[in-house]
Amino acid sequence: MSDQFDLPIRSAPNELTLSLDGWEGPLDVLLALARAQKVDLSKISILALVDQYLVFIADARSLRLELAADYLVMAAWLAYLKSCLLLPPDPEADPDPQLLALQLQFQLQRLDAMRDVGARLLARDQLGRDTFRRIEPEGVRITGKPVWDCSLFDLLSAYGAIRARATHSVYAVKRRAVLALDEAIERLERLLGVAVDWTEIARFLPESEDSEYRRSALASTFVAALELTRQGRADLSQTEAFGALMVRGKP
Amino acid sequence: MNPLLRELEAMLFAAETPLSVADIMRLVGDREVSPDDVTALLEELAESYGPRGIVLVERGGRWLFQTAPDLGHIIRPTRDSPRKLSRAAVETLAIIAYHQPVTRPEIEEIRGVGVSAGTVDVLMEAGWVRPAGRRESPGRPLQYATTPHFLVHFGLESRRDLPGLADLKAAGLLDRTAPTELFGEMMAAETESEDSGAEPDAGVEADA
Amino acid sequence: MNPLLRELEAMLFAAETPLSVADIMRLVGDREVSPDDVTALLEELAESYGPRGIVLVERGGRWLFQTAPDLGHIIRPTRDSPRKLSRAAVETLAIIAYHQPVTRPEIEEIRGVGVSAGTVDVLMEAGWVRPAGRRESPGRPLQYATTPHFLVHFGLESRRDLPGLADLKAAGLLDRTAPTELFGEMMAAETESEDSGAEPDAGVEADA
Repeated sequence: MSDQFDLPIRSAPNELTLSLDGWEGPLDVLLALARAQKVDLSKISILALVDQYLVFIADARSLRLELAADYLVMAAWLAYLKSCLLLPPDPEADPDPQLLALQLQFQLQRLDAMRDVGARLLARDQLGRDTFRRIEPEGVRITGKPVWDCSLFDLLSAYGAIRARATHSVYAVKRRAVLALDEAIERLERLLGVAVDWTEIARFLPESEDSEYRRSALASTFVAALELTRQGRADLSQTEAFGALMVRGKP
Repeated sequence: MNPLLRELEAMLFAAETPLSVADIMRLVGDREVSPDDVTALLEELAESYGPRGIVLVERGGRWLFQTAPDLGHIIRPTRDSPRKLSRAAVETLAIIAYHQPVTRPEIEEIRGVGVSAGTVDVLMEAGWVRPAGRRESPGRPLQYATTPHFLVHFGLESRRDLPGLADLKAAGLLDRTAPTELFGEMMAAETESEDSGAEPDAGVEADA
Repeated sequence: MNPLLRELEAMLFAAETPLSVADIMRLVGDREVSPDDVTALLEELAESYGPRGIVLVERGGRWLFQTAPDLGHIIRPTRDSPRKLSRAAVETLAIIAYHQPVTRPEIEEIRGVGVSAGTVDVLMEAGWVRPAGRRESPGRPLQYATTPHFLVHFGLESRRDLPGLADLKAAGLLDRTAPTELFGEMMAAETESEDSGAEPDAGVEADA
């Protein structure tokens, strides 16, 4: 198939011989045609270029080559541009055909420039072609030398912890002195049976040296008083906020 | 020979990748030496290698030893020959190098033809091209730029040393659109038109 | 500089393996040069590198460039990197200090948790612990003891300066309330598996 593309096709007016193989799109063809004008790309005749491109397309079609759609779209666009450029200037034209022609020229110059510098880049001394580095360098890297941080305190407290762990390995819950609620109810009920008059609740507390036990007893005795009141077996009274809490048994 | 010079020489010889002055400062440790001292020593060392078959060069701020470029023919037979780049790849590389950061649609616009999937891949595989963030424009297209290794490979001290860069810039050929001042002379022949600046992009993209 | 000398230099620099005179003869091609000439040039080249940080040496009849032997530390510089000793390591060290000479099974019995080999290695690497012969008991287990460096590091005159249990108790180091201790034990159990005291990746790799 590529044989077919290699067929030379004649193209007027510069006797430019073209083959379709290897063109990279219509801009590529246009650039080749423009270069064939052998003038500075900034002074190129866009009209001549358009004619050349249209001939190129016509030739290609007469040879029944398959042309990609973008070649034909470009041909149609250039034909339109040509007609605009040939008409008397129309200040209302949008876009301005002159501007479009200039833009095309700019694109050709730019692509040409990129090809040129691409070739110049590749012509430089390339690593692996003209210059070479060592194949397997050892590499340089900083290695860290560990400096262990541990103070005597760390050491001793660690040992202390180990020893402590060994001696107290069984954790036993210490029994705390409390007055349980059912015990408090039973006790309060019994005492109320004896004292029939209003009595401050504090007077029903068991005597103890242990302040924790006294606090516990106060709490459970208070709750016991509430419970007995709820059951209708006692009355509670307090004349003012934070005042003395009085309790009385109900027969 | 200056002891530090010898050390730099050994470092650069053993390094797997080109070394920056900052890399060297890190390796040198906390000796009393400034980055400027290191740079001066590197230049001195490079000069001492001038006539030799091995040369010390700076590429993108990093230094490396390589064989002298005129001796390629001596080494080439002993190495695998590098893969030849397609025309499309060369053009795409040039466009990325000179227009970076550049998006794929921009590359396609400059070449007037679609960029096939393999082209940018080949350049990335060679280590010359890298993705360089997204453009803050509709669709947030990915941009491409060259790598430090690109400079090493093509023997460029910096991106400013790209061949012909200044000329291209002066001619406006690195701009995204046709520079309007270029139009000046040609516009002069034409009647004044209000929309001279409009839609310069409509150009060849008729197939878009 | 002699052109052939430059070529030899580039050849040796870029060579995959050290080159013999015969290898070089092959690479040089059919120029009018004898093996003796090449040997003489190699010797001249080696001499010119004498004072440099890179040297050309002959090893078993083959020539190669390498960094000067006194500059090994330049290629692999080491930096102190302070690291916290793991809890397992501190405890193991404490047990060795108080119970030396002590075997690993004994350490495990006292700690109540297994001791990985890595933990003892770290202590040996730090220079605080040394093997101290074998216990004359079934299995002849290795015993461990502390080193003189251990005393220096912790500011102790002798092992007898380690506070006894009574001292520890007086200092409040032995009395731990139940919750803290429980917590400590849980932590120890949790970290024990992975935390042998040594981070496997000991080198702080500053990539060149």
